[in-house]
Amino acid sequence: GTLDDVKARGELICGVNVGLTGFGAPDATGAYVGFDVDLCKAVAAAVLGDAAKVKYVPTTGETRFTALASGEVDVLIRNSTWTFSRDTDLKFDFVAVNYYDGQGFMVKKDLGVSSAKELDGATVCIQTGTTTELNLADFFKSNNITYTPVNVADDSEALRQYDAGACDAYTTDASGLAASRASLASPADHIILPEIISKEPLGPVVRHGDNNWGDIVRWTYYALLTAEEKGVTKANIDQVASSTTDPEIKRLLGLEGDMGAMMGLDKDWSRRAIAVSGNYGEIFEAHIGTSTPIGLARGLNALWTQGGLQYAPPIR
Amino acid sequence: MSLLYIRKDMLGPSAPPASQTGAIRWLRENLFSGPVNSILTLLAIYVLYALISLSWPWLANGVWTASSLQECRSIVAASAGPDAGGACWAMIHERWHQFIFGFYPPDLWWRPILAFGLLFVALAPVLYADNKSAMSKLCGLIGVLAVLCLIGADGFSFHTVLAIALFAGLTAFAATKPRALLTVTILFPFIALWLLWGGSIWGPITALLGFMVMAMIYSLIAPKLGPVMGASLGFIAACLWWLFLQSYVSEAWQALLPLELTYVTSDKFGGFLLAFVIGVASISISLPLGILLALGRRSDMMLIKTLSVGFIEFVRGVPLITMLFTASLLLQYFLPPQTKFDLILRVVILVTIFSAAYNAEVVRGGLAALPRGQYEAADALGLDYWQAQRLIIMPQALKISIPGIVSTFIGLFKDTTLVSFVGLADPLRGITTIVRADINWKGIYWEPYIFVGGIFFIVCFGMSRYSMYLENKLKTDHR
Amino acid sequence: MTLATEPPKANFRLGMLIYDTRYRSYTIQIIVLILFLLGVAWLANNTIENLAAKDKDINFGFLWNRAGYDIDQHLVPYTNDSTHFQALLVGLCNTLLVAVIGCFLSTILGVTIGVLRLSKNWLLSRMMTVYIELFRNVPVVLWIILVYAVLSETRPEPKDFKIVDGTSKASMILNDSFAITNRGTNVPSPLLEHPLPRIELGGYSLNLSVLACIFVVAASIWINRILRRRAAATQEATGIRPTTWWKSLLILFVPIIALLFAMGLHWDYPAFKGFNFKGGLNVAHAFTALTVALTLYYASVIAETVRAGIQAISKGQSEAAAALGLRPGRTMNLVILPQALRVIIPPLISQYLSLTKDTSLGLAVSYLDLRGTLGGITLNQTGRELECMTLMMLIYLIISLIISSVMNAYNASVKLKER
Amino acid sequence: MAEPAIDRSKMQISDEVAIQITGMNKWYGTFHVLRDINMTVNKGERIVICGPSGSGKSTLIRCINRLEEHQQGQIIVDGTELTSDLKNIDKVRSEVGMVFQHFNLFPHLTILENLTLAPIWVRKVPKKEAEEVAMHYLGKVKIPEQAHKYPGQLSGGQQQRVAIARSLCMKPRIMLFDEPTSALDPEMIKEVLDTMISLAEEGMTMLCVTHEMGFAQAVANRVIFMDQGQIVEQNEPREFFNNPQSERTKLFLSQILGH
Amino acid sequence: MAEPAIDRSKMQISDEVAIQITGMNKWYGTFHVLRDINMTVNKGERIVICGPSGSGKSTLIRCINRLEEHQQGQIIVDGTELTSDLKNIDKVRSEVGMVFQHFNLFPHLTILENLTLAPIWVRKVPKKEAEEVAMHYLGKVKIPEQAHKYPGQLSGGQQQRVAIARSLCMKPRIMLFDEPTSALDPEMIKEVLDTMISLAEEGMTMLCVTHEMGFAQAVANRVIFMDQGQIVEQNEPREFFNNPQSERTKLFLSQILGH
Ligand SMILES: Nc1ncnc2c1ncn2[C@@H]1O[C@H](COP(=O)(O)OP(=O)(O)OP(=O)(O)O)[C@@H](O)[C@H]1O
Ligand SMILES: Nc1ncnc2c1ncn2[C@@H]1O[C@H](COP(=O)(O)OP(=O)(O)OP(=O)(O)O)[C@@H](O)[C@H]1O
Ligand SMILES: [Mg+2]
Ligand SMILES: [Mg+2]
Repeated sequence: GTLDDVKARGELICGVNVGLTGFGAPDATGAYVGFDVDLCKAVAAAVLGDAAKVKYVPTTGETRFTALASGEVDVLIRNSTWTFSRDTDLKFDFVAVNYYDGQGFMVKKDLGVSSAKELDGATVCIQTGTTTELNLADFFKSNNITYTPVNVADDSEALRQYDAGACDAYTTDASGLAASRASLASPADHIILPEIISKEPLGPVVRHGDNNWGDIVRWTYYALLTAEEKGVTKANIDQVASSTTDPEIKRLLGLEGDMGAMMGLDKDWSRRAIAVSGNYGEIFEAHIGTSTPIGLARGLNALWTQGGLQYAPPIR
Repeated sequence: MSLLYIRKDMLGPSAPPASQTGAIRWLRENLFSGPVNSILTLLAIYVLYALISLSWPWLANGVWTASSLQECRSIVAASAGPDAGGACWAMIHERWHQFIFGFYPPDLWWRPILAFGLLFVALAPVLYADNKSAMSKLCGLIGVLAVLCLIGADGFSFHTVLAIALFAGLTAFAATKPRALLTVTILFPFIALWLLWGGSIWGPITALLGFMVMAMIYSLIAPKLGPVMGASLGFIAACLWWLFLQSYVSEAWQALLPLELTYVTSDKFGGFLLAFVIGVASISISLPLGILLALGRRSDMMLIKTLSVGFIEFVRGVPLITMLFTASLLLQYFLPPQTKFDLILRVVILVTIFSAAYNAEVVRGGLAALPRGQYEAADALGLDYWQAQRLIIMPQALKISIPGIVSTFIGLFKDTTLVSFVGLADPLRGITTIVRADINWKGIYWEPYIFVGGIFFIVCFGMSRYSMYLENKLKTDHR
Repeated sequence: MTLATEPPKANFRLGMLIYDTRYRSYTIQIIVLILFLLGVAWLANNTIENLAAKDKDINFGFLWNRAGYDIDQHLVPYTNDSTHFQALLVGLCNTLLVAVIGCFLSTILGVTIGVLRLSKNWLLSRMMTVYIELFRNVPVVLWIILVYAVLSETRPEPKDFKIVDGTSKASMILNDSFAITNRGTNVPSPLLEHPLPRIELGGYSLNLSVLACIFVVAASIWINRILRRRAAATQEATGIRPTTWWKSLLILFVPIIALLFAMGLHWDYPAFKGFNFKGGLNVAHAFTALTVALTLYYASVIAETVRAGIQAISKGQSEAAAALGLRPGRTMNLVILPQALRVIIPPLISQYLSLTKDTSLGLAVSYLDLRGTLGGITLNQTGRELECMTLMMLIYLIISLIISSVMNAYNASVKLKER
Repeated sequence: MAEPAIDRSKMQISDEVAIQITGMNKWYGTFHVLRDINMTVNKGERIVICGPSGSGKSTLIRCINRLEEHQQGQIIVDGTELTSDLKNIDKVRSEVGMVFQHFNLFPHLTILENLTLAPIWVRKVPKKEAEEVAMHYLGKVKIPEQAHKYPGQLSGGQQQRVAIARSLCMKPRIMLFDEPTSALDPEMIKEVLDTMISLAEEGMTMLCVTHEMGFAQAVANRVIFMDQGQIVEQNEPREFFNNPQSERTKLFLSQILGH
Repeated sequence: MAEPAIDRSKMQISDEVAIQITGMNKWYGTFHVLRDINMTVNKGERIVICGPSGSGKSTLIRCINRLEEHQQGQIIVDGTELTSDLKNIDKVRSEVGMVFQHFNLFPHLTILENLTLAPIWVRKVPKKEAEEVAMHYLGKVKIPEQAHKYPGQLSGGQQQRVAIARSLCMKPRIMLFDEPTSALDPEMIKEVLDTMISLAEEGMTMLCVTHEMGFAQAVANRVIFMDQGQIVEQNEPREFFNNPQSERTKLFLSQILGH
């Protein structure tokens, strides 16, 4: 299966975005950084023991699924929405949801609009090759209002168009909207409308049929989530490991039982994954959280214990 | 009437009347020779003025050092007033290396620089044939430039010394034995491969051995069974070598004598480095292919002609973008299950196929320009088809075709920007997207395009001038 | 014809397959054929295996499923409820639209620039040279992006057209009928008060008004040709050519204007309402940018072709004409152009071919042409790469073949007769 | 070449002046190509101009129908002075026919169309009439059967004869020839010279740049020798060839007749 | 041309047959270009072929080294029949040298390389030896000093002599010439003819298409006249010129000697 391939290769090939602020893009030195990228690193650490052994393959909206289907990448962690047809017809498995997103609208304040339903006749910038265009069509249709789509190739182009006023509203996933808003000259002049017109569960994707590999990616992600739940962080992981008495943490950190072996990994897999860039919350804060220029609130992505949707099944 | 007239003293030349010279006349003749012309001149001056006044303030307010777009904006606002626009060249200042080298590790930049320099040395024999002085001048110049680039890239180091020695040696060769440079031309693909990707030196060497196997088999078989059989059996043998033996041999030698450069994976390639790798690789592989296709298209054999024509017309009939999408979307369907290879390699293959069709047409033009007599003379001397092609026809046809090939290359080089559509980091859109994904530079728009466009212009303009120069030269010296 | 081939000699040897010119070519061709078929079989086999491994099939049925996405510019009726096939048609029309308009405009611009480049005006010819070099030597994608950016960056927003207290920040041009905003160009659209009825033909409806217009224009052109032929005949008989230009103008324009007037043509002017201009026709900038950039780029290429074509006609030709007393204008019409066109048109048609192919670069500004619909969103939504790509290549190929067969026909018809 | 039997009966020179050039100078940029040219050509004269390459022969005769502009002095053709007045230029050009070294036929037109083009568009002659005239002159140059072929299909000699016929169709009073035979194969030279001779026999005023000395001796009534943009010597042919006066002429003749 | 003093001592004709053509016919498409050609050439013969343009002279001699394929009849060159067997063709071509009207030297190679190319690649002679042979023949055609120039730098006459030397380097037993002098300026014709004469004096079997009648009279031992693809008349030169038998020959000779 894929696990053997990855091990044999000594490298995880991770499909990422060509460039999406906060989620995945190369920095000035060419190293990939971002929210999605850290999950790639965690998987690599879990499987290979070295977070650096990842090869990032930038994929466009058009090439991403083909890249995965053809085995060019082992896993696609590239803000892709989990939909029925992608799961079934395209023969993929979405193993988890690492970011609950939804499609929203951003408009300029001086447009005087406070709800998406007032957008009748508006021009809307929209990226092609994504689910957003389908959602948009559905939303306007169901509200019996009209719009003019302006198709743009990527986020930065959309932003430029929007900024120049080429469209009244920019629609994309709310996370993207927040990032874009942050980079505008005066973010305060723009508002993100309250309507979230779609469910956009974004998550890592693997090929259908290789269940073990799917499990590895899924549980690596859940390990990060559980770590947050249990307060295990990058900084305190070693200390917790030595002092904890909580059986669940013990299982999580491989101190008890041999969960790794059931997936073909060793005992320390999850500990390594967490050690790379910390737990889910830490990763979130580091790349897209409120302390970053992007400034996303946890919202739906808060832990279930804090009113969010992020809920990791028990590790046992 | 007597017809006789003799001029006793010959007149010397005298200066033309005043109305024939001077700046006023030049102006009158070139700019204001009539009402229509005068209007056109004024119109042109107005257009020039409008263009300059539109773009000058923006260029003049440019900021060269800043760490983010916001900073640029505030610097411009501080110096030129809140509404003034200004270019933010600081981004180029910070990210230029990604536009040039992509993600190639900075401490290894000397390798692409050296490879690029050697490219010109390899081209010298093709461009200048036997012109010793031109060749040595070119080699020397390239050497100096390469060394300067190296010093710029990582200071004065071991590589600089290496480069100085290498280029000095090559220049000396060019000056004394220009033919010897042909060896560099032949070896260049392997050298470049090794320099760019690194890894064990035995890889390229054993790959080269494959060609030697081919040559050996050819020379053994060709006299007995004819050149076609020789070539095909040689090719098969070489393929067998490459597929089954090469890796063992190269590993064995590597174990015996480890000689290697740090391995750099393809995904580190980007920017103009990527554009040149794709461009040069495709054009050099597609040229032989193109020659074969051109010969096929001119062949008397129906089937071969039909296949060649079909192939050429098919490839020329579809846009390059669809070929690139084929490379990234469809190739996996056509290859045996489980074969995987690098996207860059796939793109190079498809682009090669694409330019082969164009080169075929260029070469066909060159072949058609040769007088029939050349073929007949070769026949009458008893040369066989392949000998005639190799010794008589191709050297001449290719020489005629060089301008066309250069044009194809220019087109191809410009088209490498399209690889961004399949997710590669080309300088125009790929790197620009990446740079803009950085929160510091998000929102920057014109500067990268102007920068990249400028480099494209310089390279392409240079090449097109060169091909024009060649065309003129060929016009005069080909009979 | 008597290509009397001798019967093969009785003592046929195997060596003859290689050494006898007659058999050798067959031998080679058969080997090539076998290799070719093997290659094809190998590819086909791989494809089948791969499809099986991915649990896929080749099936074009998806073309009749609901597309579900919107396309802002559609020349044929389309909504997001239409099928993927309909989307394909929309894309094809969009491709052809840019191609046709691009070819037309770039020819006009290119010819102008090519001629101006040969002008005696130093400044002008230099400027044209700069233009040509600038455009030729930079990737066309860059021009597409830049034109797009210029349009959306430098033009005012629609709301600047809103009239507040009797004034507005931006104003429409050409007597308040055109508005170029940063999101599109609003142009008046023609409306008919008494249009002719439509004829329904099994799903498609035929617009009689358009048909009538086409018919009238065609008839005018035909009559004009008769007029010109008459003039030529008069010239043959008397030596003097009657002036025809004003008659031509009348014949060409009066009937169509009359028809449109009769059908009650009026313009639906765009006007600012709500967020945007309402009424009229909104031409998206993706279209404008692609068309303009391709036009500018190919104009530079065509200009070179034109210049080369005119310069290819030796100076001797114009001198000979001058020596015969022909004026420069006549010389151009009767001697230079007919010859230059033969040189110019073949490369010109290949430029058209490249332009048509380059419309696929609309990708850079997300213009929804054939590649954007069939090869873009449809492919992405359905995951049917093999089918979509094959279909798309096939369509492009057909377009190309049509264009190049036109070229070959032209070449054959104008070939100079020689010994 | 043996001296052909030539009918000199019609070759009479009238006293009327056909071309009058006085003090003419011409420069290409700063290069002084024609220097102080003075020359009078009477109606019916047959003048051969010779001289080394680059001496300005072509330029001189091209000035006469204003294919080149002169900068000083006067050129009067058939009573019309050549200035930049377009009307005068048109008038002169319709009086003066010119035959070029490289024929310069229009390759996209048939022979007949080549011949009728100028009469129809310049002289406004009805097509039918123009064609009759054209056939007449084609007959004169002995290739009426080629009327519907294209120039590319004819041999060089035939093409040059068509070029002569084309000029004649405009019924010029003066004919200029610029090395009409130098681009031809030896076998074809004769047919072109024959045509020119027959033209001379009919009394046409002719200025001919040529190195065919046989032709000069047989037909010309005056030979002009040019060097360095100047007329160095002129004389009637027999004298010119047998008894050249200036050193340059002697040198030139020795070279040209030597081989 | 004055009859040159020619040494006929070696010009002996042996009884061996060099070329034997029987009942040969050739068509281009449906155009019957060679009709029933029968001809025997013995070793040492020097045959001149003449005839009007388009009569098939070039085609005939091009058939002899299979630059053109014949469709009926037999051609036997030096005992080898020309069929589509490549080996036979190669054999014949290495026995038969050919000189073209337009020289067809290889412009990208120096003179020496032009001469050594075929010996090295076809005859597999070592380079050094090939160069010696080449210099020998270059000396023979009297331009050894040009060995390192390129063809473009030589005059037409010199080029044609190089072309002859190039053929000779393959040591052919038979030489074919297709109008070797007709693309040359008159001054250069003589030097090429001289070379050919010296070749004849050494006893080379030669077939030569030419209209140089002086050469024919001086060197040929037989003149063949062709018209419309057929051999119309053949005879020894003196008889042929002074006493042609057929009407066509007479007509042709009157044209060609007339001017
Ligand atoms: N358009 C031009 N511009 C500049 N110099 C020119 C031009 N045309 C001709 N010349 C120069 O003028 C001189 C006279 O040229 P012209 O053609 O009249 O000589 P020619 O006597 O006819 O020579 P030839 O026998 O070679 O035809 C030559 O030196 C030539 O180089
Ligand atoms: N490749 C060809 N295809 C068709 N017809 C041809 C071809 N080559 C020659 N011909 C025709 O065959 C006839 C004989 O040609 P060939 O060249 O042998 O004549 P020739 O006697 O050598 O004439 P010339 O003196 O003009 O060289 C001519 O009518 C010519 O038009
Ligand atoms: Mg001249
Ligand atoms: Mg011939």
